[in-house]
Amino acid sequence: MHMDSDISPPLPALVSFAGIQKTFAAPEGDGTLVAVEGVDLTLEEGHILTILGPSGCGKSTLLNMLAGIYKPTRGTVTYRGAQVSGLNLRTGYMTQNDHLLPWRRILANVRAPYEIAGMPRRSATAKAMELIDLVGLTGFENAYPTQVSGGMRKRASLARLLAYNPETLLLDEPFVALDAQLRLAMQAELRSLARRLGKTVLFVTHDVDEAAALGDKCAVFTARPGRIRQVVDIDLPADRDLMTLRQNPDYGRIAAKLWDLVTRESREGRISHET
Amino acid sequence: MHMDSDISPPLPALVSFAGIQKTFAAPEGDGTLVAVEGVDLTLEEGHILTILGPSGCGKSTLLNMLAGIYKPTRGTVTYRGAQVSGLNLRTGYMTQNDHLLPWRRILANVRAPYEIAGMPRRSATAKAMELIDLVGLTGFENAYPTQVSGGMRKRASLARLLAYNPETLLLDEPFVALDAQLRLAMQAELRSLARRLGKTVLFVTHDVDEAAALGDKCAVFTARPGRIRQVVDIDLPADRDLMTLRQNPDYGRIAAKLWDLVTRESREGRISHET
Amino acid sequence: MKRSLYFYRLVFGVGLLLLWQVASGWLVSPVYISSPVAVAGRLSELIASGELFRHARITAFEAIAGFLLGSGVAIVVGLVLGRARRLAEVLDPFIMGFYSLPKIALAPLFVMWFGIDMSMKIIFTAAVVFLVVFLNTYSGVRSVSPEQQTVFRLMGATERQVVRMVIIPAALTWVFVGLRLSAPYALVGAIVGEIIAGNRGLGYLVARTTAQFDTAGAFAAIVAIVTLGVLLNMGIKALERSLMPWRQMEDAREVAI
Amino acid sequence: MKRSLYFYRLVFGVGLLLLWQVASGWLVSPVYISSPVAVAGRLSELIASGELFRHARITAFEAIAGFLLGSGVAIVVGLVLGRARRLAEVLDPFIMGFYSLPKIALAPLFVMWFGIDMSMKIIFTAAVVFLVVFLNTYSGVRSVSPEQQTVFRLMGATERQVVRMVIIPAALTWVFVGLRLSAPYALVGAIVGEIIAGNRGLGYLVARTTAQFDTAGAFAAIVAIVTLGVLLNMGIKALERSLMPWRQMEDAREVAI
Amino acid sequence: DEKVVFAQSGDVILWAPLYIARERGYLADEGIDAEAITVKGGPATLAAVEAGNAQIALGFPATPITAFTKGIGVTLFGSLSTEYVASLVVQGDVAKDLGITQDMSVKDKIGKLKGHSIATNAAGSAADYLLQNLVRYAGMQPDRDMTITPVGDTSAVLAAFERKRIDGFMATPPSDRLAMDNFGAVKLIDFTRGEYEGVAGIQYVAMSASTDWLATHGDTAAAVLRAMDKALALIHDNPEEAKASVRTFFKDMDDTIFEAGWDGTVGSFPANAKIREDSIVKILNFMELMSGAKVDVNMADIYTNQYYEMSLSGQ
Ligand SMILES: Nc1ncnc2c1ncn2[C@@H]1O[C@H](COP(=O)(O)OP(=O)(O)OP(=O)(O)O)[C@@H](O)[C@H]1O
Ligand SMILES: Nc1ncnc2c1ncn2[C@@H]1O[C@H](COP(=O)(O)OP(=O)(O)OP(=O)(O)O)[C@@H](O)[C@H]1O
Ligand SMILES: [Mg+2]
Ligand SMILES: [Mg+2]
Repeated sequence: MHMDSDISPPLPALVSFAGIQKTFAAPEGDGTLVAVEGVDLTLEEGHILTILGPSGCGKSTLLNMLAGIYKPTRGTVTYRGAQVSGLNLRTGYMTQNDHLLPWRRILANVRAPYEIAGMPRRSATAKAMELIDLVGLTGFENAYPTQVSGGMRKRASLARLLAYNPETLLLDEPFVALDAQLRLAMQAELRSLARRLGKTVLFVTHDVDEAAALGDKCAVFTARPGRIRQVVDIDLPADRDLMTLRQNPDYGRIAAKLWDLVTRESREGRISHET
Repeated sequence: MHMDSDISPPLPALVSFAGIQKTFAAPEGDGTLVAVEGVDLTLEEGHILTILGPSGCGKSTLLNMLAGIYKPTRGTVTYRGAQVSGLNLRTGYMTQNDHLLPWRRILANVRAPYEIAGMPRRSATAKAMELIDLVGLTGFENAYPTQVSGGMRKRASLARLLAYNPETLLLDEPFVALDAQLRLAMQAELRSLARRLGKTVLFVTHDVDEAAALGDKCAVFTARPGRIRQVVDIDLPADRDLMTLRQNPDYGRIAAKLWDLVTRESREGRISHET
Repeated sequence: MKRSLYFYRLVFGVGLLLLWQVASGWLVSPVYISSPVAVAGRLSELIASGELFRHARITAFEAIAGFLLGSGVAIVVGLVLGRARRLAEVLDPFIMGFYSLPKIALAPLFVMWFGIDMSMKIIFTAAVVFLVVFLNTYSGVRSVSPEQQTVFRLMGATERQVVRMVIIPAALTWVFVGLRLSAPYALVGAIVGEIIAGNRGLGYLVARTTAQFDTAGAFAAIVAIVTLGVLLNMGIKALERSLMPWRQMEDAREVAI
Repeated sequence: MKRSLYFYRLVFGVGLLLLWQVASGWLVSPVYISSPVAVAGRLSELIASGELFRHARITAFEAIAGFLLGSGVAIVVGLVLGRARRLAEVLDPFIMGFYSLPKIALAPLFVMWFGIDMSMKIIFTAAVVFLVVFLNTYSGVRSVSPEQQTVFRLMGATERQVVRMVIIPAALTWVFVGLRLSAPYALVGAIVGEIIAGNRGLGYLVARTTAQFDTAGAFAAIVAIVTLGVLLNMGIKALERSLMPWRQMEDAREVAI
Repeated sequence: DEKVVFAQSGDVILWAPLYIARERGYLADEGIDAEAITVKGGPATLAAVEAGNAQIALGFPATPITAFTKGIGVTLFGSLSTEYVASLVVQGDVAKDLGITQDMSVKDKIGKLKGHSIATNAAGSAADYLLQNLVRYAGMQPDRDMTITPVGDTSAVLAAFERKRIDGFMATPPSDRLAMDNFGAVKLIDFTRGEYEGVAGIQYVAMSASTDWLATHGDTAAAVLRAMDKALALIHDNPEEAKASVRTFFKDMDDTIFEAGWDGTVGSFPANAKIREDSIVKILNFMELMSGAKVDVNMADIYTNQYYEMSLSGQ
């Protein structure tokens, strides 16, 4: 593994993974399955890190460790200088499966974080409605999750995440069920939100273009056991306009580089879906 | 709505939607919600139709109607000349949510269709193992679905679909959780499989490139109520090589056209996430 | 739709009555099973004299009070033990053991501690009701997805909030099965309580009439008991519908996949 | 881990016994609750004379046979009615009504129809067991995701295959809660059956010793009953573990979201 | 050997003749393979007989007579007890406070208990009606002037008594003795001694069987009666041996309790199993008090000494 990004950021790292290994009991018998191994990674406050890697390489596992849901088998995860142990309440997690409550309407689902914070009902509803509008679900606030489409559930789940306004956002393939337009709009929204509010973001995706467009840097992983192949600095302007990015030659270069990195494995002779 | 594809195919249409409308009870009170409207669409045997459209425009609903799960509110769905009523057992459906059985290991999940067909255990297992290998899950055949990653569940679900070998495949965003490489490999596999076995495919995706690369034609939908904006014929060779397609100028042209179509709505002044 | 449901019930009920009437005297001596006609006669006598309502009121009160007490405690204990799994495992054999006890054998203890008046019957009923609601609540809580809970805990929800917002609604289906199951036991509990000690209530009425071989009277009392049971059950179902509106939605909605 | 579970149970059990011993004679007269020491004495006598095992064997047989019969029928009926929802709705008030009947009051009927030997007790037990298992199975079947079923039906699965591959495994959690719940009722059923009519079995032993004011003997019999109940419960749990291996996996796995 | 199943309600010393006949082999001598089954409540014993699961029911004859009036073919054919085995006991301090003394008349004793709570053993049981009958006899209303609460279980009655939740109860031996020895109870009326004329000499325990069975198994019935006669004779001629014989069925009972139970019961056993008409008259009168209506039967139809005569002649 080699890195071509500088590791001397002006800001102190908000998040750092050091020498992380995570193993699970093997599906069969008594062996163990190494999910990720030797992961060293840092992320500065207010930055967006995108994570690219083959399916099953341990991307979700990494987010789970930062959220404090899993404990690393080896190594330490540090958040704001302190080792993560127990749930990391500074992070907000939008998981791969939407965990909406089936007995609450969309509005009540989005409002839940406000209720938890003890906000009065009326203002909680008003704020939730704003977010529902932001993700384009106006008109469906009274639907139950079973009554809306897959993409709409994702959006509701994103709105809920924004409602509880955590310091760091962990997003696991959040825009996967969205169409191209909406996806672009949501990406732009996310970047501007993060910049405006100084959010730190870890963003898992399979889409190379998305990884390049959104991130301040991008960590590319190898297949399982997931190791970092390279951390690529994305030197696009912080206030880039996502709508016109496709015309930016720097963007094209970076996307091509990422594409090259993620496909290297297969070109190196390993078949693409070896596990 | 206008079409630029010829409607006089050499083959008789295997699937046809005629004047389809589908409404649901509105989430609130007594109104109705129109999901799709005025859909006319045909698909010839052995062809691949990709469906592009914004989230919530009724793509899944369309597949549900062809599978005979929903009844259209108006219009008729015809399969091989007969109106679809009741479950359409000639179709196989890979849904947006994987409906793997949590109490069966991956192998047993993939084997289920063979068991249903009454195949002897030993050969069913052997065949299931082949498919598991095909989707790159070897080594995980004894894992329970909860023990594997999101992308791996999608793959298991695809293997199960292939196991029951239906005449027509309904695929609802099947490759969404897969990384770029694997996605490419699976796309190629799907095309060659479909051609080899003469399968007819309806393929829902949000990825314009994927829609162009995979389809023989592509139906682009408007936002809800979903109507067909245009059906685009994709005149790439039937035996195209997906790996090198990015270099094909025809492909570039078609992808650009689709991109143009899916973004027209927003350019026409409707905000992208209006619902 | 709705009307025909009641229609079928009526048909089935009338069929049962006919069967009973025919069997009575032909297959089985009326001394043991009386007959619908005789029971109807006794029933109207008991209603006219006001005796039936006097007894039924008492039994209904005991059953409902015991049901509320027992199921309330059971839900709380089920929630608590559902969260404290370890404790639950330790206690498990004791709880099961307690329920293997023929509670009637503990009658002297109940009388000793709770006397022979209404409160004894209410507590007895509560004890009978407890297990079913408890075990269903417990299983419901255990079956709530841990992922769902973690998501909420990450949002900063306190244990209480997780219980209120996630656990309780998720376990409600289970709780209601427990409640529906325990409703008839509540009545049986009240009646057995009255048989253990009592000079009022439908249980007393059954015991008295049975001892006198007044089978029609006993069956009249039993009809009253069964009616109470069905009413209680209907009440719980109505409560269930109003507390779980999303369930109805789910039932009504077209199957989407 | 495992060892300390048994350790805690032991501690709790010994604690209960101590409490009992202390309460006996000090808070409550031994006439009603005997004392652990006295019960242990009677128990060893009853074991030595072989009487305990003679009675326990019979009760265990009745309870297990009734349990198997009742729960078997209940599972089948629960599956069938879970699929035929309409029929279930029609029958619902009758089933609930039947369970509101104080079955002990129907003792003469049971004796009439099913006699006084073992088969009566088995049928009585089965009747007691039925409801709990039935209602849990029914609810389990109703809670199986219709999507999951549709997916399988699209694969060409027949109704039977859907039931076997989807419904039954999905409903198993519910069924097992029903089974665990009904296990103690099976014992209570067998014992009440023996009290209704009998000259053998632990229920008879309880009745006889009680009538003879031999509280220690009655409690010795009760200890045997409770032990049977705990064993039955353990058996069901073991069966549950072996029939639902994926559940254990779920319990053991780290919470993933 | 012919198998005969006896249905008895509970295991109590009151069935002493049957215990003795079994234990000493009197029934076996007659070629009868006897089995006793304990059944919950009088109606259930009759149900067992009616269904053919048992041949002979033992118990208070009001049950078979009522069944007879309802069209069940059942006949009383042997007498096993002719005194009402029960007593009325009350809390010692209550008796003292009310100034009740042993030499008062039954009527006055009951009158003093006005407004107090007395337990009986089961709703609709003989003891329950006896008490109500007594209250009326004393010129009061049972449901207004006294709280009569049936408590189904003897231990529960004692528990309620100990905790002073009741002022007194209708007791069968040995619970009266237990209450007197342990909880300071005093015995107000001893029915077994015939203190209350209303039930003195009543037919208290009888054997009944289905009329059809008797018609076809007359010899067996006679043989059973012969065995019972022997047992009754033993009780009168050699009470110690009889007691020892019964004791084998009450191994679990404490010595003093058994003694108390035996002493309280033994006086009720008749010299032989022949049914006396005056005892039947008493029971019919008692039943009329219970139901408040005339018991509509022909005396000769409800009992028979035919098999008793047969048992004598066959000897
Ligand atoms: N709870 C678990 N128990 C056992 N194995 C697990 C568990 N969670 C993850 N794994 C294993 O760890 C590996 C990495 O899983 P993870 O979910 O992190 O992958 P991923 O990179 O998120 O993949 P995807 O892109 O498909 O979501 C997989 O091989 C998976 O089988
Ligand atoms: N069972 C249902 N009950 C009520 N409304 C429904 C139901 N299923 C779908 N709808 C509505 O129909 C519309 C179309 O839904 P559908 O799932 O077909 O969208 P889709 O195009 O598949 O979207 P996505 O790309 O997000 O999956 C949505 O507005 C949704 O709310
Ligand atoms: Mg993942
Ligand atoms: Mg969809």
